[in-house]
Amino acid sequence: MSEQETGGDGLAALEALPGGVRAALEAVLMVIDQPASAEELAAGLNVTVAVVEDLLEELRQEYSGYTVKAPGTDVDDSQGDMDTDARTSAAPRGFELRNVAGGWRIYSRADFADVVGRFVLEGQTARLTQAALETMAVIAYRQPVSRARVSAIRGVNVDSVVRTLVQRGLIEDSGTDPESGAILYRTTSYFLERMGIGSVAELPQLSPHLPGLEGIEEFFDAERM
Amino acid sequence: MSEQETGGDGLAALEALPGGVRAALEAVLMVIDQPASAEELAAGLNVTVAVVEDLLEELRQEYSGYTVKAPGTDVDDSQGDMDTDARTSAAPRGFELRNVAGGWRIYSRADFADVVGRFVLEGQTARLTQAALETMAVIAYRQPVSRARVSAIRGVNVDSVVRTLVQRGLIEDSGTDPESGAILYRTTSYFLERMGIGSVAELPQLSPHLPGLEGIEEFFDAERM
Amino acid sequence: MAEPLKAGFEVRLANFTGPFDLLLGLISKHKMDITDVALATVTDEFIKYIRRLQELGEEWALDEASEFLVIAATLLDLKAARLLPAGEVEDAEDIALLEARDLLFARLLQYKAFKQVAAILSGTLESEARRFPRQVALEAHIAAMLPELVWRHTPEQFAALAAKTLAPKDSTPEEVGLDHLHGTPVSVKEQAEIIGYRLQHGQPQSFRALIADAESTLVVVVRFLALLELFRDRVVAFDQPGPLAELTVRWTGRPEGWSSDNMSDEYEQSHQGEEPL
Repeated sequence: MSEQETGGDGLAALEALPGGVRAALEAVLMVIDQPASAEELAAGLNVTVAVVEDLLEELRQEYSGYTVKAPGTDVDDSQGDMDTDARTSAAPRGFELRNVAGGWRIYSRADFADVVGRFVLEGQTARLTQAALETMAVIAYRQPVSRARVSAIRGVNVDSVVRTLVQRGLIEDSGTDPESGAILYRTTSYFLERMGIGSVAELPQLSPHLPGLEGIEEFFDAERM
Repeated sequence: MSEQETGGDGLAALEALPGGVRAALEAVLMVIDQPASAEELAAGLNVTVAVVEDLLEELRQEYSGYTVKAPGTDVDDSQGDMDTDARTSAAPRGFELRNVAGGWRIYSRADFADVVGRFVLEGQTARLTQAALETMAVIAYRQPVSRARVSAIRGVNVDSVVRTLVQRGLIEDSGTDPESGAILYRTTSYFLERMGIGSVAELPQLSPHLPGLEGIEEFFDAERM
Repeated sequence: MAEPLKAGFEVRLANFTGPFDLLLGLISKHKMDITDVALATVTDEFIKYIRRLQELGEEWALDEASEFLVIAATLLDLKAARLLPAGEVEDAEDIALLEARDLLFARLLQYKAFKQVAAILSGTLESEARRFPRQVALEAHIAAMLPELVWRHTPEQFAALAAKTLAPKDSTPEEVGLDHLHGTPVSVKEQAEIIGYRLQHGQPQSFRALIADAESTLVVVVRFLALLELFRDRVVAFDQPGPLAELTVRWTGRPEGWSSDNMSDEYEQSHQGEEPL
C-alpha cells in the first residue's frame, strides 16, 4: 500500500493496453488458482491497493448485474443505479467475483450449480458425516484445540474423524500444547473458502446457542485435563 | 446432439434463471479446465448445438469488445444501445473465449501476458517444495493414482500441490477411475527425463527401504473412505 | 439392525454420533426440557439402548463405550436420587450427586450448542458448494515463463523419499508418547526407598509433598505404587479426611527394621526381562 502510493507508472503502462488496468486485473483473476488479496494483486499490477480495491468492487458489481460506469470513472454510483435496470448489463453474468478467505477469486454463479456440476466433477467433495460436522464445529469454535478436548465435548473418540478432516484439508496441525504436548488443530483457509467467509470471526455466534453458560470453557478445562 | 434437437425443455428451465442459457454457458466455461466442444456443452446445458454455437460466438465477440445484443431477451436494448457505445462492453475484457483444437475455454487475454506472467512468477521457485516432492514420490510409485488416495497416504490435502506438479509437467491426467470417477495421475516422460531413467520400471525398488509393506495399499484403502 | 457391523462403534449407533446425541434424542422424544430434573425418566431407555449395542457388537469398543457408561451411571444416580424421599441436602454424597447432575447438564447443553452450529455450518457448506471456483491449469504461454525446474534427486534418493512417505504413519501420534517410559527407568524399589527414608526421618507428609520433586508423571505414578507396596508391608498408614482431600502418609514400621530388600518384589519380578518400567 505504501511504496507505490502514486501508482502512476503502472497505471500509465497498463492504461495503454485495450481495456486498461481493469482488463489486466481480470486477466490476472483468470489464472490464479487460490484467492488473491488486494495487496498481492496491486503488487502484481504495479498500481496502488486503493485502485485495485475500487476495480475489484466495480467488477464484482458488474458481474452481478449492476451497471457500473466504465473504467477509472467509478464515481457516480448513485446515479448509475437509476437507469440501470433495463439494460444489458443488468443481467448477471454466469460467474461472480467474491472476497473469501482473505482473497478475491472467480466462482461460477450458484444458480447454475446443476449445469456446472455436470462438467466439473473435480473439487466436488463428498458431504461430511454428522460426526465430522460436529467435530469440525467444535474445532472451528475452540481452535487451537486438542483431540482430547474435542473428544470431551462430543463424548466420543474423534481420532479417525480428525484424520479425515485433515486429509480433506479442512483442518490442520497448529503445533503442540506446551503443557500436555498434544497436537492442536485449527481450521484452514480452505475451510474459510468452503464456508464463503473471510475469517473465523465471521462464523455465526455460538453464545445464543449456549444459554447462560459463558464460563463453561474454563469450567471444562479445569475439570478435564 | 441428437435426442434433444428441439432444446425446448432445457431452454425453458434455464431461461427462468437470471442471465438465462447464456449465463449458464458462461458459468460452465469459466470453471472448466479442459476445453469443451460445442456438442459437449450443448448436451450439458440440454439445448441444441446450434443454440450453443450462436451463444459461444456471441460471448467470444462480447469479451473481445464488440458490442453484441443480449440474447433473445434483450427487451429495451434499442434504448440501452444509445448510450452504450462508450461503455464497458466496448472495451475488451481481460479474458477471451477461444476455440482451440475443437474445444472452447476461457483464457486470460494474450495482451496481458506480461503482467499475468509477472504475477504468476512472483514467489515461484525453481525448486519443488518438500510437500511437492513427497506427493511426486507417492504418485511415481503408486500410479495411476487419484488425489484422494495420495491425500490418504500423505495425511494432508494435496489438491494444490498436484496442480503445481501438473503445471510443472511432471505428472499428467491418465483418465478416470471407473468406479469413483476420480481423475488418475501418472508421471510424464519429462519426469523420467529429469530422473535420468528410461521408464518407471527403472525406478529403484522400494522393498529395501520398506520391508514388509506389500499390504500398505489395502491398509490405506480400507482405513479411509 | 443386524447388518454387518465393521466400521466401528458409531456405525452401530445408527443415527447417533455419541452419548450426548443419544441423550438429546431421547429427551426430545419425550418432549422434555433438557434442564428438567425428570431427565431420570430417560435413564431406562438409555441403559436399554446401551445394552442393545452391547448385544450387537462383536467387539464392543471400550474406548468409545466408556463415555456411554459414565453417562449411564450418572443417569442412574439421578434416578436413584429421585426415588428417595425429597429432603435437605445434607452430606457430601448429596452434594456430589448435585454436582454430577449439573456437570451432566452443562456438558449436554454445550454439546447441544455445538450440534446446532454444526447444522448451520452444514447448511452453509452445502449452499457454498453450489459455487465452483475457477482453478484452471496455467495457460501454455504463461507456463512457459516458469523457471526451469531444479531437480537434484538421484533415483535412489527419490526412492528413499518415497519409502519414507509411504511408510504407514502411526494413526494416533498424540498417544504414542511411550518413548520416555522406556527412556527413563524408574524402579518401584528405588522410589520406595526414597519415600521410606523421608518418612522415617521426618514428620508425616502429604502425598503432595512426597511427589513435589518428581520430575515426571511416571515418577509420580511409581511413587504411588511404592506407597501401596509399603502399605501392604504395613510400614505406612494413610489419613484422609474425605474423598479427594489431602492424603497424609505416616511411618508406622519399626524405626530401623525396614529395607526395600524385604519388600515384596512383585513389580520388579513381573517386569524382569522387559524394559525397565
